[in-house]
Amino acid sequence: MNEPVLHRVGDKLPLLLQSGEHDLCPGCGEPVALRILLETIAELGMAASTVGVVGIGCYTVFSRTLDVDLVQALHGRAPSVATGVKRMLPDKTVFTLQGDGDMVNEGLQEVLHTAARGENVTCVLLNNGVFGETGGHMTATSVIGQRTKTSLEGRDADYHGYPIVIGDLIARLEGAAYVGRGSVQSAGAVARTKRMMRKAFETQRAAKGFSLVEVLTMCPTGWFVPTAEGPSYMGETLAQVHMMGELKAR
Amino acid sequence: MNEPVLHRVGDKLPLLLQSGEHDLCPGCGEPVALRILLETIAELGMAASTVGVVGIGCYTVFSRTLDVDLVQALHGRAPSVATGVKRMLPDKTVFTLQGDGDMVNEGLQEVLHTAARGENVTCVLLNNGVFGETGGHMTATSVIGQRTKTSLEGRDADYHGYPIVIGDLIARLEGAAYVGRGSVQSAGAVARTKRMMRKAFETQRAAKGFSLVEVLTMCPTGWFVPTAEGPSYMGETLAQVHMMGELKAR
Amino acid sequence: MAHGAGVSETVLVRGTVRIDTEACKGCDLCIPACPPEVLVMSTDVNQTGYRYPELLAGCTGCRACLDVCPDFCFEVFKYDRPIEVAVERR
Amino acid sequence: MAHGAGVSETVLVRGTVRIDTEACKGCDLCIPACPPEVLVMSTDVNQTGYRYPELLAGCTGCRACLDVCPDFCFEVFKYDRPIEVAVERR
Amino acid sequence: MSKRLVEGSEAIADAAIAAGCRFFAGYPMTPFTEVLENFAKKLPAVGGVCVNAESELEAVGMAWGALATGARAATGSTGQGLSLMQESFSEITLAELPLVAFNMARGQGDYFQSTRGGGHGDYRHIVLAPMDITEAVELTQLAFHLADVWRNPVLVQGDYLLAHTAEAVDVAPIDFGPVAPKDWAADGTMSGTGQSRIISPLGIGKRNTPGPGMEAHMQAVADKLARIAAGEARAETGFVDDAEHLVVAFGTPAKFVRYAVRVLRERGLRVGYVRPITLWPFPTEAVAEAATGKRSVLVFEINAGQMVDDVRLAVLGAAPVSSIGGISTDSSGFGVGALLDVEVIAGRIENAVGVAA
Amino acid sequence: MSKRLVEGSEAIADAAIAAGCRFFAGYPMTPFTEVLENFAKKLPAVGGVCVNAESELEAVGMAWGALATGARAATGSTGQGLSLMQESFSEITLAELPLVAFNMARGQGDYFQSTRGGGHGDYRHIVLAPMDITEAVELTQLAFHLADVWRNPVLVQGDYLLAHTAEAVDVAPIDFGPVAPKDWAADGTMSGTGQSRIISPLGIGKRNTPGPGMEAHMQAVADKLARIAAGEARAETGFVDDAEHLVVAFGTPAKFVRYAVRVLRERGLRVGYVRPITLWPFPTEAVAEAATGKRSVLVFEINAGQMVDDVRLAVLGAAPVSSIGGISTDSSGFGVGALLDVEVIAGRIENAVGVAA
Amino acid sequence: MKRVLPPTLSYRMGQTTEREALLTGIGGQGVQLAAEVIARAAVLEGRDVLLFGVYSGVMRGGSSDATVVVADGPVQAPPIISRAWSAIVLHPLSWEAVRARLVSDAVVVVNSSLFDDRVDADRVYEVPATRVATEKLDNPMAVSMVAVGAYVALTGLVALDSAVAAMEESLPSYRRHHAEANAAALRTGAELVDALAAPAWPTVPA
Amino acid sequence: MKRVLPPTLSYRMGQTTEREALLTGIGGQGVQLAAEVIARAAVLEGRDVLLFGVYSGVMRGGSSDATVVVADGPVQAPPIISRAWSAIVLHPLSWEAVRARLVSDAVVVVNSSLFDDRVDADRVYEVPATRVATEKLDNPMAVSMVAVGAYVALTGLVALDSAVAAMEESLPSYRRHHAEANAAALRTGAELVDALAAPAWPTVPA
Ligand SMILES: Cc1ncc(C[n+]2csc(CCOP(=O)(O)OP(=O)(O)O)c2C)c(N)n1
Ligand SMILES: Cc1ncc(C[n+]2csc(CCOP(=O)(O)OP(=O)(O)O)c2C)c(N)n1
Ligand code: SF4
Ligand code: SF4
Ligand code: SF4
Ligand code: SF4
Ligand code: SF4
Ligand code: SF4
Ligand SMILES: [Mg+2]
Ligand SMILES: [Mg+2]
Repeated sequence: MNEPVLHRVGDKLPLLLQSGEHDLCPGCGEPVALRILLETIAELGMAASTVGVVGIGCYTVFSRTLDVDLVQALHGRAPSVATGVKRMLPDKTVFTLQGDGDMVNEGLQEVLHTAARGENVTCVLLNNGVFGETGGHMTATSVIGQRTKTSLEGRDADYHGYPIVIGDLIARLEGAAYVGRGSVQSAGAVARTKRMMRKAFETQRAAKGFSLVEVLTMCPTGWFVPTAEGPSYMGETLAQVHMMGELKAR
Repeated sequence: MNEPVLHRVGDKLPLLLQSGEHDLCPGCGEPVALRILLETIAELGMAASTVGVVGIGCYTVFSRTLDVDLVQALHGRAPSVATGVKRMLPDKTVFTLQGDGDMVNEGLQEVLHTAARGENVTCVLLNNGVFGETGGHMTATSVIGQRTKTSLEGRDADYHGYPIVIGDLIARLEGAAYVGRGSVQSAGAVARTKRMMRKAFETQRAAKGFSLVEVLTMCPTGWFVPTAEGPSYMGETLAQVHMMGELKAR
Repeated sequence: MAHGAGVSETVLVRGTVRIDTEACKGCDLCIPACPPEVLVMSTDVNQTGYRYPELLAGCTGCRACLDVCPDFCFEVFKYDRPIEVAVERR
Repeated sequence: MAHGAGVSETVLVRGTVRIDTEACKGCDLCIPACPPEVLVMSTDVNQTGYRYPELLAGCTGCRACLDVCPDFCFEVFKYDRPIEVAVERR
Repeated sequence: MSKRLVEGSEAIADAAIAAGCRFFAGYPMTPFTEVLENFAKKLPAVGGVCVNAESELEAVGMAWGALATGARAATGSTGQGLSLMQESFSEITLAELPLVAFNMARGQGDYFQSTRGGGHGDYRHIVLAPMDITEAVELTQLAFHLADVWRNPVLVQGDYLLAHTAEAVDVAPIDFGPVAPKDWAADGTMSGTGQSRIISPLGIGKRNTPGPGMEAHMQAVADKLARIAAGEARAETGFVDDAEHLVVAFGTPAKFVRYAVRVLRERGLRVGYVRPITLWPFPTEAVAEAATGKRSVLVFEINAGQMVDDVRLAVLGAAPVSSIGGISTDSSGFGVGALLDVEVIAGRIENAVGVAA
Repeated sequence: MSKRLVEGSEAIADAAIAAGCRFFAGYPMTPFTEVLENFAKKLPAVGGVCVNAESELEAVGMAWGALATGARAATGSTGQGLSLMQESFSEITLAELPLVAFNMARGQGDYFQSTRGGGHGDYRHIVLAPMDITEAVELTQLAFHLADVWRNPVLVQGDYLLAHTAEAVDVAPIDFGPVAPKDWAADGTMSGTGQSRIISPLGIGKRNTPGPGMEAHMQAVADKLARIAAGEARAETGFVDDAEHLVVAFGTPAKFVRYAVRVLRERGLRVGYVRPITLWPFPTEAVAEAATGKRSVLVFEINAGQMVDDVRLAVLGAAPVSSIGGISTDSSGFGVGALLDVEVIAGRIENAVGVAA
Repeated sequence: MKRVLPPTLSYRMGQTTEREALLTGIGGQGVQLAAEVIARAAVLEGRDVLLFGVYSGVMRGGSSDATVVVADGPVQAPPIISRAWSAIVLHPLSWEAVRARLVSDAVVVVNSSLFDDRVDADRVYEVPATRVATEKLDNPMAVSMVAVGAYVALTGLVALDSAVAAMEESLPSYRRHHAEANAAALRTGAELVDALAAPAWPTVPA
Repeated sequence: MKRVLPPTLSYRMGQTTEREALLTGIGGQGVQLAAEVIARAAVLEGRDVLLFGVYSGVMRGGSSDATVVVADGPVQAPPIISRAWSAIVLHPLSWEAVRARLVSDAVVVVNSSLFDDRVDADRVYEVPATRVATEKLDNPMAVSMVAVGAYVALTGLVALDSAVAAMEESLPSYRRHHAEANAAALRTGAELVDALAAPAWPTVPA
């Protein structure tokens, strides 16, 4: 019998990444979500016709390595920038890459208006319930009881207010055609999230309107947990409120 | 039989108005809503312990005549200003007076964050689906088919996007304790709206969290309809989407 | 008309209104708001050029007009007991 | 243990991975992600001071490890047909 | 093409479209509203897009995106709305995008905002201040040209009068010469090639095509701004040579001043004027030259005194410089106050130079 | 009280609280983040409130509301965040509210933003620029005092180094004297009396208590600003009298410059310095006086050249003014570049005055 | 052709003749239309033109004003005129304010129907515009057109035919049916005065 | 007491003595704690103090640096020092960069355990801090405390007891149990050198 043949079934780097090196923390969920995004773009054959708009957060470091034409937006402003790009390039695929601080704090208005307008772009939210980049402070998506630098004892509704469950909120807007929330908690979650990512971009390609993929990502640094406990801490906190699933599909 | 005696059952001016004169257009619904607000404050005995924060729109002219300590906010910013006031004066009643352009366009983020935070203030929205003050342009609440200066043929979803149904959106936020939507379409509607106004302020007095009273008001000028047709046009357009009723009560 | 003009009838009146006709901007909103339909727009105009409401007999003092008027034109009164008023038949 | 060490067994292997141990930041996420549990953390550290995963026999080429690794350390391969590998009994 | 009677706000939109502008986004605010309305009316007909943005922040963001694709794009507002755009203005300058922005000012109080930049950092916008619609048609087109040539934002500074006056003008495209192809645009065509592009204020490139880095990039932009300062200043002078006194003014008020100077010349007063057409770069040399040997230099602007700083910096003590303008507005705050009157201005000039009025 | 070792960001919060600040709102941004964190930690203990605002726009709005009630309140950010606040900054000045804002700048590029105001209109903020923590403790307290005295916003301008250095300081309350009672505050107590109050940038009052109207109000504020300009300028000078050359610098860089001047004096170079403590009002007289008779005036600032304008305006040609600073940052853009070094600065001074280094 | 802008423009005083007209009335009298008609007529004749309309408080019957400048070269005047050559006064409300902005020998066309006393100015032409519009033309909306007709006849600032053509251009589409009545009003107005009694130009175009 | 600020302050050169210490090492060696200990000890002794720490790329094993200035009057030095009086060098990584910022006769305490060659400087004091910490104290975390102990003994910049007290203050509550081991390390370090071999002050406080 001849030797068995090896087939590569998983590249080290997704097609659209110039390098896998980055200085995000160990156990960070953001690069995992990034792979999902890039693989989807490549698999849908959109590599050469995509423009991305990147917000400001830890993920901003990927601006240097994403092999996609990019516009670096200011903190919170990516959906409007994406609108301008899409209006001038209606045949291209346009996405944003934002964090919860970027999208739900500083830029809440931008994403809601973009969604209500039914703008035919795809926003990708990396939701870790903290401003990772500034050192792990509470954001508008941090859930009650969640530990952050500004809520070391856990977020307290009376003192800090309540989280905004952004995916659900956006799903209520008529202009939103697709909303899905996944996570990178496990390989299974990654696979499910990837299906959502694909649907979101297909929604854009079918010109059905606004799409959002929210990905819950681990931030062991901001949550003050060991990297290995990131996924389970997410499951006990963020994922209890920002519940996973397809929230809207048109 | 002696002469019948007359009792005054309705003052010309609500208690907290220094003058009824104003230069709003004939048939404008905003002064009607204002009366509801002021009568409620007076009837709840809060006259001497209330601070108002006024946004920028046609209603801003009332800054001069409202007999309430006021802070004039910038366009869109009233909820944050109200937050600052309330935090320093937790025993006072604090409200905002805003239009749809102010609250749902320029200031969407402010009101949502204030509501999510569960800030114990009452926001009063005069929703006419247009920027009245700048000449009747479409806003984020204008409904599909509604006539405005920027949508003379009626708002078209494909071209202009979809309206934001703000009361419903805010009602979804945990921090919102009371949300009601009424109108000034008729005397009956005024009475119902006034009950909502009362409940909203009672919610604040009980420190239950954020409250919103949305009042649909006629803007015959921006809608390009005769004043007498304002109420029916509202009924056929705005009120079909921004549906009246109590949306949340805690 | 079958009944000649000038025939007098009695109407029960429970209230009345005082109308600041100079403040009125002629928007017409009070007219359909009045349940007994005792408000009609004038043919004359006020100093600013607007027609304004006039009260016929039969006001109930319900304050609907006051509640819907954008220009704070109404003051509403109720009699402690209804009175009867003779009116020209319309 | 009942069975002495050094006893050899056969394991069915459908795939394998190449691990960029120098890129690894030792986050441990790949370990529980691997369905057949054939990844274990090293005792050694890499140049940056992190422990990294090592592959035992029995990989299925499912790419779960690749999918969850934040540092792009894995390359995954599948054999066109399973092979059998002899391993020391653990 | 023959002349048409056109309002300023319409002429601006027409001129922008003639210059190739294909994207506009704005949020209504008096007296900018009509500029927005005209773009909304006219852009679709030429295959362009005008978005009635939900606020000024959205508007400038959208323009940013459109510019990044290589399109000619613009936004605008009135003082307050532009204040909200300052973060973007600063960073879009560092991103070297050719934004054109229309500031339809309430009064002309916004000289500092326009020329010093309200945002953080060292950025500057080229600021063009037309005095009337005829000039606005030209300068609007020039704005798009300069923006592309320099890859730097250009602000066109108008006001209530410019927006609401009509003039007979001919809005024909002006050829200012070629500009470099926009091979920097992020239009998706380089995605996946290993040479993909990034438009960023941070001076970064990609792993495969690295940028200069933060400090070097900021320095490069500063150097570029210095070149603009050296080469793009524009001004108009009149009656300067034999003048004893000089008046400096810009924008619509300058048209009043010029007329007042004519009137005063007829009355025998030896007065001249210089009118900065670019507020940044400020025409330092033209002002300095015109001021040489004058007995007084008077600055007329409708604000508490802002451009007067730049005039002093130009004159540098060679002649006494004083302000003869001031705050002037109607009660709405949008409109025109009592100072915008040729006789009032002539009176102030006479007063300042010691002629009994 | 004895001295403690305190980081700048903590010292600022401590000093603000010692001055009676009871409200703070902010949004994290390096290097301002730690200032916010310290307020969040410390305000509750004194019965105050710190809100982790959802963005800079919310933060400044909240501060506005708190101020309107008569409380001492503050906000702050870093260049970009402050850019977003410019609309509010302009209008809050017209509303005559005593805001204190902390600008923890990245570099010191924001001189124009701070002193010219990025917003529309004619407003100015008093800008205090401490060179170290000891001075920050004093100037932070002074900021609240001046804000109340003038009913005008005061900006405290720090930077990365100020926030992240620790010094042994004693944060004791400083008594700057009484301020007028805040009988203008909108605290609800006048509601329903017929004499209710309004805090508005528009110069309006109420029907029963009318305001001056837009133009008169703007003029009144401009007049007030002129009085501030005339009375509140502060500076420090050193080694000026016998100096042949003068260096001007502010903030942390000025501490480097002062040290460099000492070093150069030891090397025999006759150089002095002047350090504006208030950036607005700019200490024009102090600079002009110090510059008198000097062979050169050198301006060192960590930006492409901003304060140099004000120095030129002060010196007005009496001595040649040149820039010896420049853009200088680490790769993150937040931190400290190579120019902040005593030897580098000393070398630039020597170079500029023609001494072989 | 490629345009190169010189860094410093030198302004030279032109030989242009400029004719300013201030129009004043109250809301509803058609002042803005009147100004537009004059301005457009001048454009049709190849003149340079400036038009600035201000109307305040229309709702409350406030005054409505407009400024037109017609010139035989680039207009030098700014949009607000301190010394105007002429005026069309449809209502007394703002007459005093307008008078203050006229040159001493200004041409003033006055709607005499609404003035009790004679208007005191050097070159006043009384035109009973309201009466003519109401009584003769049975068209109360045409007051301003009557006055404009008279004004252009008197001054020849623009030709009457140009005014008629301009009026048609100026009407929004939903008011096109007023064109005929307006034309009649213009012509009627013209007949109320002596042609070219106060000529605007040295030589009036044929 | 009411404070009145004069508009123009006049700076007079003081007679202060300032002693600068640059500390350098790599992440995990405790450089920041070491700097804080010296700074706090000086504060305890009533000195004026400046402390500035920079640490970059700690995750990737980058260098960790800090600057301390101790003075007998208001500190004149800015937070970044070009000419320092002394250095504590725990690791060779950034030694060259530090050396460039020292005065020619600077006092340099070197963790000789990690240097292969002798450090070339005028007043070098070799302290085998890593070896002592690991072998003698069985406390590899204590490297920096050993070095600080040696440094303060050598220089008397602060008294050893002050350093011990300052160390206790500097530990976060969840690390208080390290206090004793750290104190031992400080004292051990002090014993490795000759007391006051390189005095910081003209007269060292008792
Ligand atoms: C206007 C503005 N405000 C604040 C900041 C500072 N800032 C940079 S990143 C960031 C938080 C990012 O949070 P998120 O988007 O959730 O991303 P993460 O860091 O969690 O990945 C903040 C507040 C900024 N860059 N711009
Ligand atoms: C920052 C800013 N942008 C724009 C404006 C101009 N503006 C004034 S009022 C207004 C619209 C108000 O609309 P709304 O709140 O719905 O009130 P309405 O006029 O309908 O009563 C706008 C856009 C402004 N004042 N400030
Ligand atoms: S701080 Fe959180 S989000 Fe940022 S890189 Fe670290 S783990 Fe990831
Ligand atoms: S424009 Fe509309 S909202 Fe404004 S006063 Fe007129 S009717 Fe009311
Ligand atoms: S009070 Fe009632 S019944 Fe009387 S006029 Fe008013 S609406 Fe009619
Ligand atoms: S509702 Fe008021 S304003 Fe309108 S017509 Fe009646 S009285 Fe007049
Ligand atoms: S490919 Fe699958 S089986 Fe193989 S090591 Fe990775 S996770 Fe385990
Ligand atoms: S998931 Fe990646 S980085 Fe984490 S331990 Fe495994 S190989 Fe290393
Ligand atoms: Mg986040
Ligand atoms: Mg509205």
